[in-house]
Amino acid sequence: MRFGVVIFPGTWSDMDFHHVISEVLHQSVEYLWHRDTDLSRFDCLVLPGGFSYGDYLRAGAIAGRSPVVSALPDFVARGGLVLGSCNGFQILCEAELLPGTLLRNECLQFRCQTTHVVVEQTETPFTRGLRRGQVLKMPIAHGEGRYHAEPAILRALIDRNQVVFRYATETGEVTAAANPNGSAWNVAGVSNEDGTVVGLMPHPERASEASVGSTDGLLLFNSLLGSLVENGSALGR
Amino acid sequence: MTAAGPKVTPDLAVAHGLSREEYDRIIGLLGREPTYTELGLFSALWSEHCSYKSSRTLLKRLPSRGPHVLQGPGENAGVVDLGDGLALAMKIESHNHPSFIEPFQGAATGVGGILRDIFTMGARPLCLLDSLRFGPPDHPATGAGSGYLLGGVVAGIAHYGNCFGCPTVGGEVGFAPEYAKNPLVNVLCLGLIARGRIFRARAEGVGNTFIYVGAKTGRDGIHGATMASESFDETSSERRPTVQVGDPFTEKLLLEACLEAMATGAIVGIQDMGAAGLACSLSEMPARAGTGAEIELDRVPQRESAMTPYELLLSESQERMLLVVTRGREAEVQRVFAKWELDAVPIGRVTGDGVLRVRMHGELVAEVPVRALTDDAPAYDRPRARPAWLDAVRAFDPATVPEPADPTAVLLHLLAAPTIASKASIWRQYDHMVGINTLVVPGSDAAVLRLKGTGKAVAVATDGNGRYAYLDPFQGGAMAVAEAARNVVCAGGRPLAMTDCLNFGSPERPEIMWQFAEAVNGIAEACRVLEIPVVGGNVSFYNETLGQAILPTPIVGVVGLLADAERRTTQWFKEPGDLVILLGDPAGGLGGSEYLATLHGRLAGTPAPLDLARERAVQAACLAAIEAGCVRSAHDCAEGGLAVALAEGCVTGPRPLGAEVALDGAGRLDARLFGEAPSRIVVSVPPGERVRFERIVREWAVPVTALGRVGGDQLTIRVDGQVRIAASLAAMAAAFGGSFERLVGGATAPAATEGAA
Amino acid sequence: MKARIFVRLRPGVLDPQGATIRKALEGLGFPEVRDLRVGKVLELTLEETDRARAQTRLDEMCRRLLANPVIEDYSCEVEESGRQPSARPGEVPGP
Amino acid sequence: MKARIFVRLRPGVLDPQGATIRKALEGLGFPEVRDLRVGKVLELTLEETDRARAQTRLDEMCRRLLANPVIEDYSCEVEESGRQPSARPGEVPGP
Ligand SMILES: Nc1ncnc2c1ncn2[C@@H]1O[C@H](COP(=O)(O)OP(=O)(O)O)[C@@H](O)[C@H]1O
Ligand SMILES: [Mg+2]
Repeated sequence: MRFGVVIFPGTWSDMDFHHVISEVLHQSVEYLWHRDTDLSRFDCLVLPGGFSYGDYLRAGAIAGRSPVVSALPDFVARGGLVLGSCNGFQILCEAELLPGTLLRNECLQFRCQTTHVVVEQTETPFTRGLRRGQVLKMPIAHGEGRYHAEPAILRALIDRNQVVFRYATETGEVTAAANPNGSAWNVAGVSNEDGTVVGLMPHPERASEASVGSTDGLLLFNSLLGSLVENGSALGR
Repeated sequence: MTAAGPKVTPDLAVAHGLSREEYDRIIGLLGREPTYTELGLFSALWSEHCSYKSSRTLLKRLPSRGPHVLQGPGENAGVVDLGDGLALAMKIESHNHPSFIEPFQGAATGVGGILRDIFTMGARPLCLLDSLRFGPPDHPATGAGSGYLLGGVVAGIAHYGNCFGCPTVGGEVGFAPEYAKNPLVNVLCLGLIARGRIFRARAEGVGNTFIYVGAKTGRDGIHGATMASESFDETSSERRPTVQVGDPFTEKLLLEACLEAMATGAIVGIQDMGAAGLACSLSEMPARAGTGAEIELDRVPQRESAMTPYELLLSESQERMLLVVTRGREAEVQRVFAKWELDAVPIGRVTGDGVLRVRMHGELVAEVPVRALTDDAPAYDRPRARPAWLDAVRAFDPATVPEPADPTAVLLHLLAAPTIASKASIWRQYDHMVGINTLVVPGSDAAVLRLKGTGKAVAVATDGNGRYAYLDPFQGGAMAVAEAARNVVCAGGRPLAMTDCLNFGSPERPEIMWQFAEAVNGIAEACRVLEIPVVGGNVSFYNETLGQAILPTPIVGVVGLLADAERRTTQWFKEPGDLVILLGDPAGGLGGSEYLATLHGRLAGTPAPLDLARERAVQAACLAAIEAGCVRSAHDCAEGGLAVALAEGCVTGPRPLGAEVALDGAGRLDARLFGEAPSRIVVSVPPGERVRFERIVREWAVPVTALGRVGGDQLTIRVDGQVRIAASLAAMAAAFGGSFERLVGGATAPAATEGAA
Repeated sequence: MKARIFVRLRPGVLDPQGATIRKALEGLGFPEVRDLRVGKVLELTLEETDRARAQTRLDEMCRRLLANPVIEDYSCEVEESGRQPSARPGEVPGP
Repeated sequence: MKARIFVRLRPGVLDPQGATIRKALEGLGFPEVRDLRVGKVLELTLEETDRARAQTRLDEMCRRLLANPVIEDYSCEVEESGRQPSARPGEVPGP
């Protein structure tokens, strides 16, 4: 499986994802620069966390208009997979590759803490190996993670099963207290209609080794690798 | 020479913060009167902040050598060897004055400055810690209600560190009325470097090129260095236009570009432009290498129009660096900076004659020997005098303090005291995980960060107690070292090196200078006995407003190495049935204690004595037991004494656990429960490890007291057989976790200066 | 030519910052404030002399980057030449 | 009564956000933008009928809370009654 980790000016989870993919999962991984548009050598691209362009204007707004992001629709159309975490999720929403947007946390402060999310959707390559209702422990670290979509659009997302993760308690109950940023419907992650583009605010790369507190983030990658073994690494291209 | 600007007179020199004697010294060194631009150079470089003129001689007393030291004081950061081809850069700095004027930006740019000090060494920043001091939360200037100083400082640190992408993993926050108008913001940074790839701030090689990189220069913070060398008075707010705004995004690009450019091999020397900006780098870099510099100021990238040479040299615009690049290889470096969309402009050359020559519009505007600005700066042996009031405050009769009727209530009160209470509502605003190295997150005695690929880890903690230093500055200095080291030991780290930030009032007052000298002597003594070299630090004087100085506050940051990251230890109890054991003498004292300050409003007495040999033995014993794997938790007894340490052991972990403990012996009840003393560590040991534990610690001949057992849902403390404290986990957790939450938690009033949305 | 672009949260989008500021004002003795909302104003200079063209370009910038239609509305003002954005009638200049 | 408060960085104070947005616009094909600076606009309703008194109160709010005088300037506009803040002449309403 060939992974690419995209670097925008201001990205900082790039090395963390690189570390997990190469040192923990032992997969091939390369960095991509935000100006790169030739994505043909990759099966899966990761848009990592950070403050691309300082989060100036709106989180992810400027990066959402960069050359590499402009090349994503083609990449996805040809079977490529995209995972956006934290700032990567914000970028995908700004680029309209995912529905909705991420607003300033309701508490108006940055939050770095452990959260639990419940898996709502197991039809994406990143969640295929998981159980519906399964609870994953993954940290968040953001100031703008309040998921927002117009009520009608949110309804449609729910109906079409595009909500992938919701903030929940350790035992999987979706409560207001478990919602760290005021996200609508406790949404922590969504996918595109095909499930090939997934964005989430939590950091799976920070939950991929027991020594840092959780290995639940690895399950996303393991699902993915399982699905690729199934589908073959060429992804039909 | 072109005399741009007003005519230089002795009065103008005085207005620049120079004394008449210093002005005469300048004329003596130059053999003529300085130009206006040159006066600016001298005033900045000879300021207390840049020249350390009041502290230089005394700081030489700090031991700075050790088997692991690769770089001691004198560079932008110290460097120690970690083995495995890795080295660690470390440095602490204050940004007290700017943070009082503008808390958000002042604290933010403080973080920016210390990060640059670390990455100029070639290191990638690993983590940050922040040591903060404020007035009491209910004091109008600290204004928990408006969230102004405290909220602004914390938000500023969060803004810069989070956006830049360096985890803030620890620090401390303390409160006392003496800090109300002079808050302290000290930030420590660690960075990792490959052992042979350390860069230094030296302008080597005649003919090499100075390249200016990073943000453009504006009229930001001109005179920041002289501002940090003055006390506050009523006119301070008039000097406000000097406030700089930090741009962590540009800093992040600067980091990546610098590290990438360093890898080309074309960079000979590098220094950040911090206090006194270009003036400082252009004199210090050649001075260190015995060279000179010829500079064309017109080439400096400028953000504002019509800037004068004086302004260009003294601007403290942030996110800039000065490089010295091998002649002929400039393009390689410029290519890297172009990729990161940053300016990289050659502005001059290294010369061999030891003179700094600055031209603008083709005209010479300054011509000064670099040594005149640096090595020839004045150094003062300022008068020192033991304060007349000291004996009065040290004389303390415990009989004037009633013994507590309800020790459980006192415990809960102390747990809720702002200095002791949980700071989670602060550190959850800091990204403390980015980099995925943080094995022990904030909330234990020390943070632990793994060194990927080695199986090792580093532990780091900062400490300092202004009350102890006020009552006994020698001991306050020594205790800061002992406590920081003890905290590192409690996490399983073997102390390697330290960096210190010395926050004091005006050195022109003999009693402050006496406090300073005593504190330095105390630090030096502790360093010698504990064998921890000082590899760098910072001095912040003039922390006083209208003649009212802060408590003398030496802050010490200690770094330790864990040979096996899996042996790391945290402070909280883990298993019911484990034995609770105290290493060290159980006796505590009331002098200078949090108990006396919080419950009786008194800052008095003498802190319990520090026996450095005992301290060393306690730390060695604890570390040996941790390394042998027979300790499940270790927690240093600090503010609030033994009772608070036990309560913290109960409630700070992910799974709260009670404990049953018994104390026997003599002394006042409050001193035994809440009295403070150094050299005490509470450990929990699995019953099956008891024999091995005792065998190990016996070798170090330290007092060992079996206190009781972990378990239940309350903390019970019996004294001489009688239950004196019975506090439920819920009550302790509410007191410890709730009080601070109310102060800074939730949505505070939006400071207009909060960063990008 | 000078111009101002206003970007506001759309009605119905929660503005916790606005709500917090309103509450803080109330606490400071300004109970008369209702419905406070926080928006952005971008003040810029355009190298352009034609007003109509300037307005088209500003509109394009908003659509391409400056506003996110999911949450924001925008409006653009081109200043009449010689007139300063801050010199509006009914405006109290700050100190 | 409706009112608008503008809070801007004082001239000369670095505005990294403005500079970054300007550069992004340039990259997207808008090279004509110069000196972009980002400010805040607070739109609010005041329970107040007297214009002069409204202006005094707004000014007070700015001094007490809304603007940070160390780095920011402010100005306040009281809307003429019946007139919408967005219905200014020379303004292109967003979609
Ligand atoms: N309290 C101290 N203890 C040890 N070294 C110190 C202390 N204060 C300053 N130094 C050293 O003096 C040098 C100058 O410090 P400073 O001016 O703060 O550096 P910079 O300009 O890089 O911020 C540094 O090498 C610093 O480590
Ligand atoms: Mg430096």
